[in-house]
Amino acid sequence: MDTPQSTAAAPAGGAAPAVGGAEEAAPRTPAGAPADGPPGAEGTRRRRIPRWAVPAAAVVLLALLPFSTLPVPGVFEGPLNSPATLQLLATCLVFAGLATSYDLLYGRLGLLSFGHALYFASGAYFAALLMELLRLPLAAAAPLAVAGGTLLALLLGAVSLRVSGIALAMVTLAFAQAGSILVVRDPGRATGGEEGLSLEADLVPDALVGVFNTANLYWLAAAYAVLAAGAVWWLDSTPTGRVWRGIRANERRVAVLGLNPYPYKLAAFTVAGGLASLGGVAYLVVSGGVTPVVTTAEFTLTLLVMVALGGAGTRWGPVLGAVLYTYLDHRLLDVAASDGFERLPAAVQAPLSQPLFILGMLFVAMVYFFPGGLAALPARIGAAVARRRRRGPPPD
Amino acid sequence: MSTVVLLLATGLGLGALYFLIASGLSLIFGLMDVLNFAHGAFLTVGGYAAWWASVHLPFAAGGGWGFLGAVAFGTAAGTAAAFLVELLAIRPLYGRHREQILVTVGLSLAVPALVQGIWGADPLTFPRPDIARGTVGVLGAAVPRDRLLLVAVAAAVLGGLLLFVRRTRYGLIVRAGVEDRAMVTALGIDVRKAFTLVFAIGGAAASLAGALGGLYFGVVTPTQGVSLLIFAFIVVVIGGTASITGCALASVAVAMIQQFANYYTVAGLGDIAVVAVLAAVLLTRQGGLTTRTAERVA
Amino acid sequence: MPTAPTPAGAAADAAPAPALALEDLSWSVGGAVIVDGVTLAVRGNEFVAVIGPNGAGKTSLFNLVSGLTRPTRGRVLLGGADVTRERPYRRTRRGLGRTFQTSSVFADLSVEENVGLAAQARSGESHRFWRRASSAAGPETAEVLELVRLSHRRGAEAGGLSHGDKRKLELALLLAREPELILLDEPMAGVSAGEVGELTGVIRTVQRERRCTVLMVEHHMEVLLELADRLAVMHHGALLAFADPETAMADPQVQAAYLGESL
Amino acid sequence: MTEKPGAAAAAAEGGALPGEPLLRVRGLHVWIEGSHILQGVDLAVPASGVTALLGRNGVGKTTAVKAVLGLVPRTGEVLLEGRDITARPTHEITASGVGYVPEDRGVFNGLTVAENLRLAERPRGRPRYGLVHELFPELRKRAGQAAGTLSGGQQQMLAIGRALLNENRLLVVDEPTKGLAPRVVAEVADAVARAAAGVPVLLVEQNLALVRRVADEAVVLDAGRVVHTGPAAELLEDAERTRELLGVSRAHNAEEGEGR
Repeated sequence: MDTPQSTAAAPAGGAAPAVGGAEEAAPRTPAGAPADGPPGAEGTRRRRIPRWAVPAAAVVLLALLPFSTLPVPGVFEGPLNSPATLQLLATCLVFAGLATSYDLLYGRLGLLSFGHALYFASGAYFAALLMELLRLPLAAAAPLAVAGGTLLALLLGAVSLRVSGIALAMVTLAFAQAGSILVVRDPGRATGGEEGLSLEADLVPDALVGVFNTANLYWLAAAYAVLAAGAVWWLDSTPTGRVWRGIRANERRVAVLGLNPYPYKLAAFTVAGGLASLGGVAYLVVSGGVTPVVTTAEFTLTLLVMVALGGAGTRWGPVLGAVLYTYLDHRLLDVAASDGFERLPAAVQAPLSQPLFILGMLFVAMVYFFPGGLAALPARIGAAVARRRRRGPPPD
Repeated sequence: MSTVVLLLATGLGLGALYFLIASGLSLIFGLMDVLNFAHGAFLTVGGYAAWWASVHLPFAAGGGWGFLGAVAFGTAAGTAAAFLVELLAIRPLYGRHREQILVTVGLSLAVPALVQGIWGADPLTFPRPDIARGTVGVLGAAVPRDRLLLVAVAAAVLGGLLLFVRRTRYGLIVRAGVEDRAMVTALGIDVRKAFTLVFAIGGAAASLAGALGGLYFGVVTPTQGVSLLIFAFIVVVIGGTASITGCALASVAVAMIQQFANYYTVAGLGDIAVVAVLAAVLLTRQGGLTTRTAERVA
Repeated sequence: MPTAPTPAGAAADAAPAPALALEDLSWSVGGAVIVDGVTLAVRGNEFVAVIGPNGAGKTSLFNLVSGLTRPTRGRVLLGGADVTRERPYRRTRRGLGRTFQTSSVFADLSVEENVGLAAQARSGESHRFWRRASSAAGPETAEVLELVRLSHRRGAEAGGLSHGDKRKLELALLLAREPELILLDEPMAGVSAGEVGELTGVIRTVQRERRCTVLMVEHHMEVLLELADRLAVMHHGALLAFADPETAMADPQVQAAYLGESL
Repeated sequence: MTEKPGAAAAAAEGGALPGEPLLRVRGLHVWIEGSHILQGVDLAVPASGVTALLGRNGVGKTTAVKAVLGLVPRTGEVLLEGRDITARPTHEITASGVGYVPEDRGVFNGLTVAENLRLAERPRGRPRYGLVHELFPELRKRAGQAAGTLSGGQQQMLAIGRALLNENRLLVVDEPTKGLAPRVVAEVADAVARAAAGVPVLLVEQNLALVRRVADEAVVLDAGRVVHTGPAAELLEDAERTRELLGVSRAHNAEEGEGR
């Protein structure tokens, strides 16, 4: 620490004031707050765990998971290292990384982008097309595709970010729709239209092909998730990240401080787009192909649901939301295909056969009952407990 | 020449559909600041309800006047859906625009999924009544009757909306509410009633578009609403939320650009041309929707 | 052409360009004239209080000077350079800083991060995404917080501060940018009587120790008379008087406009 | 000293019970974005005359009247004629007989003058167009004109006229002279005075000359709390106290300034 004044208790980064600070911030909108003064400091000393400990443990756990033969009945069909389970987990992890990249825009800068699917799809389609048309190996196609997707994000971001708010939402949505139409129209019979493209197995390293190598696919997806989340978390703690959070809180005020918000927003848009196109490549490899589903507006809306479900603008929220959503999406389909399901009355069967219906309604319910998402739950429970405790002695 | 006339007629028909969807969106957004993603769901409800009525309800069957019954049933179902959504989903989140948007996003995913769960993902053939069959000769071109029907309905809706907004007390409340909701309540008026009404009107127009869209496309599918919705969004951005006439003009302009570009260049380029126009409009015009809403959301 | 007219006639002709010069500055919206042909020149390290009844156009004048709105007529010169067409952040880089009438801090950020953001905006470290923000803030953050007497609230979330503390934090944001010319828009608004004295002290220290030129909108007469070198009295968007406090307050026109004796 | 239109007359009529104010506010707290704007405001508006709510800029005067009307979230107790209206939504409070002239006038720019007035009509109410047009003949002349094209003074007339259209139990007027030319200020002052002849008024005002002319009672806010309550004339007579509470006093200021 090069600031002599800052005490040893000051947290290493700006993101987590709760770790060492003795001062808890007063509640934000205390509609039903006690009448007199802000509530006193509830400076409960938390356990002193280094900031990196939890993420590091998560990474180790992720890496070791394919070695486990632990059966998790009810949750997964087979043991943890069965190909089916690993494939599902790999998909979850790709979406975890993708949702985190979307949260960089939605949660951290407060930018309402409805076109994130475009950059994800760009990564996947560019890579698949480079392999199909130019017969480039995956190792060459992947960086080119990511570069292409990032460049596209830079260009379209430069145009879109000239406006803000709802207009930004509209223009990003429209750009993504143009991309979606392009893919479905199948110009020059290149994109495969509704059918999509499949991965050319001979251009992919052998280690990433076949059921026996599912663990490698899993590790690839895990690496992507760790990279995306790590990049977003790191950037959040830098001076640039601080400007981003400043923009979310009050963009005009940032401008009055002498910083032009535009390049900072464009930087975030480009980084998020780049991470999304990297995710697109990972998705292409993990699922062995790509279909136009990932280009649609619904797909971006799905990302929004994942982020809001987990908790926008938080460290773990997007990851948790994406994993939970993707897992439920797959498992609900399995349930619908199971034997007992046939015996249900048709009126129950029809809605339950559609995971998107269940997830959509679940999401609506969540917006009512758990605003702030899963990540906000511990704090909400804590606040409720504290409120109950405070009710004892009257406030002075 | 006849090609141009045909394209104009088709463009007007599509523009009529866009108008039916966008007018409600624009009213809802202008008054309530809710970017209603569930609007596409009302369209789906309207389309499927009209189809269902034509198959199952005796008064709505047949090729003649029964069709009107089917459309009326579809519109009623969509209106009821919109009414319930506002009452049960939007109103409890009053003043929390971001959560309201999230709820409509959830509904926009759930409703088409439900429809797909019940009637399947495949397109269903929509009944075509006698009055919408065949063509009419206009300036040497054989214009399909259904296009003219759409235009006539949209024109009637435009007239009705203008009357509502300009002549009725609720129209007055809506126009005032678009400017300053808090002041409307401070005058002793329960502005939430106007919200529900506007949502129901928007739902009615959208479900009418759903029922008539079945006529235009010949089929109904669960996802028809979403793709039409995106172009309706574009119409709202270009036309602004200030006037219904502006919305009508923007609807026609977007549809025309799409039709002509699609015909005279490569199919699909028209859709992309519309996006390019949208980008150009947003970047050149600082006003209307762009500035007004910049501070409201996010 | 930096020879701006100086209404007070006090500035020497040979003196360097005024810290701030406004030439026939006007702004109207939809036919209503909000700021009406304001011409004035402020010397370096001068303390000017801008007064006038509510709605006289004081805040609009500040918006024009800081670039949040563009004038319909006239020019704004900072240190002799014409900045009329420059965006707010460019003017800030020229040493202009301002506070807002309603507290305008970054509510989700901690007090320290708020000041750090301003400090890094000055030092140009904001694009350094390869280092940690906490090491980029530097010692001036602590120094500035000490100056505005907020050190004890360092880790608190800015949104939860008391009104008076928010005002102090705003001053800190301003100071971290090390401005030469600062615009204070009612810094005492909503501040309790006890805190007024403290804030006055902070503002005086700022002007004297940091050699700032200050324009301040304020309604506390005692504060104004204590701090201000000159009063600029606005009424209906126009500059009614621009003179030392005694002369300005004795002006019958000013009395009529400001104290409502015209009834 | 000008005569007070309301106080004596109403006291003679004995309309309201003595000791039972028309509006009573107890322990009003308002938090906005974490800031504690009102910190336990207690005040009472008598059943007649003008009660002026005074204080420097930013002390919470406008927030206080908005809180009374339920336009901002608040805690505490608001009683109108003894009935608790704290939990009522704004539209019910105003529809029950509270006229409101907001600080920024709140006229609808896109609507015509006539439409602005028509909007204020209450179902089953009897709009007093005669009274409004007699007070402000301009509003009749400009009935078809968009309110956004009116001058500031005319917009203020419209806002006041709109609040007078219904027979109210209380009129809340927030800084009616803000940003108006002196001649118009006088007109607005006349309008407020005439309105006060028929209905009790809660008036937020910075123009002390206007306060001196129309107000009976004065309540002074500072930093979110009430710091003074009493007859308006008494407060304004005491130059030292006025300056202490309001930051400015009358012409004494200038005289003393010269003496420095």
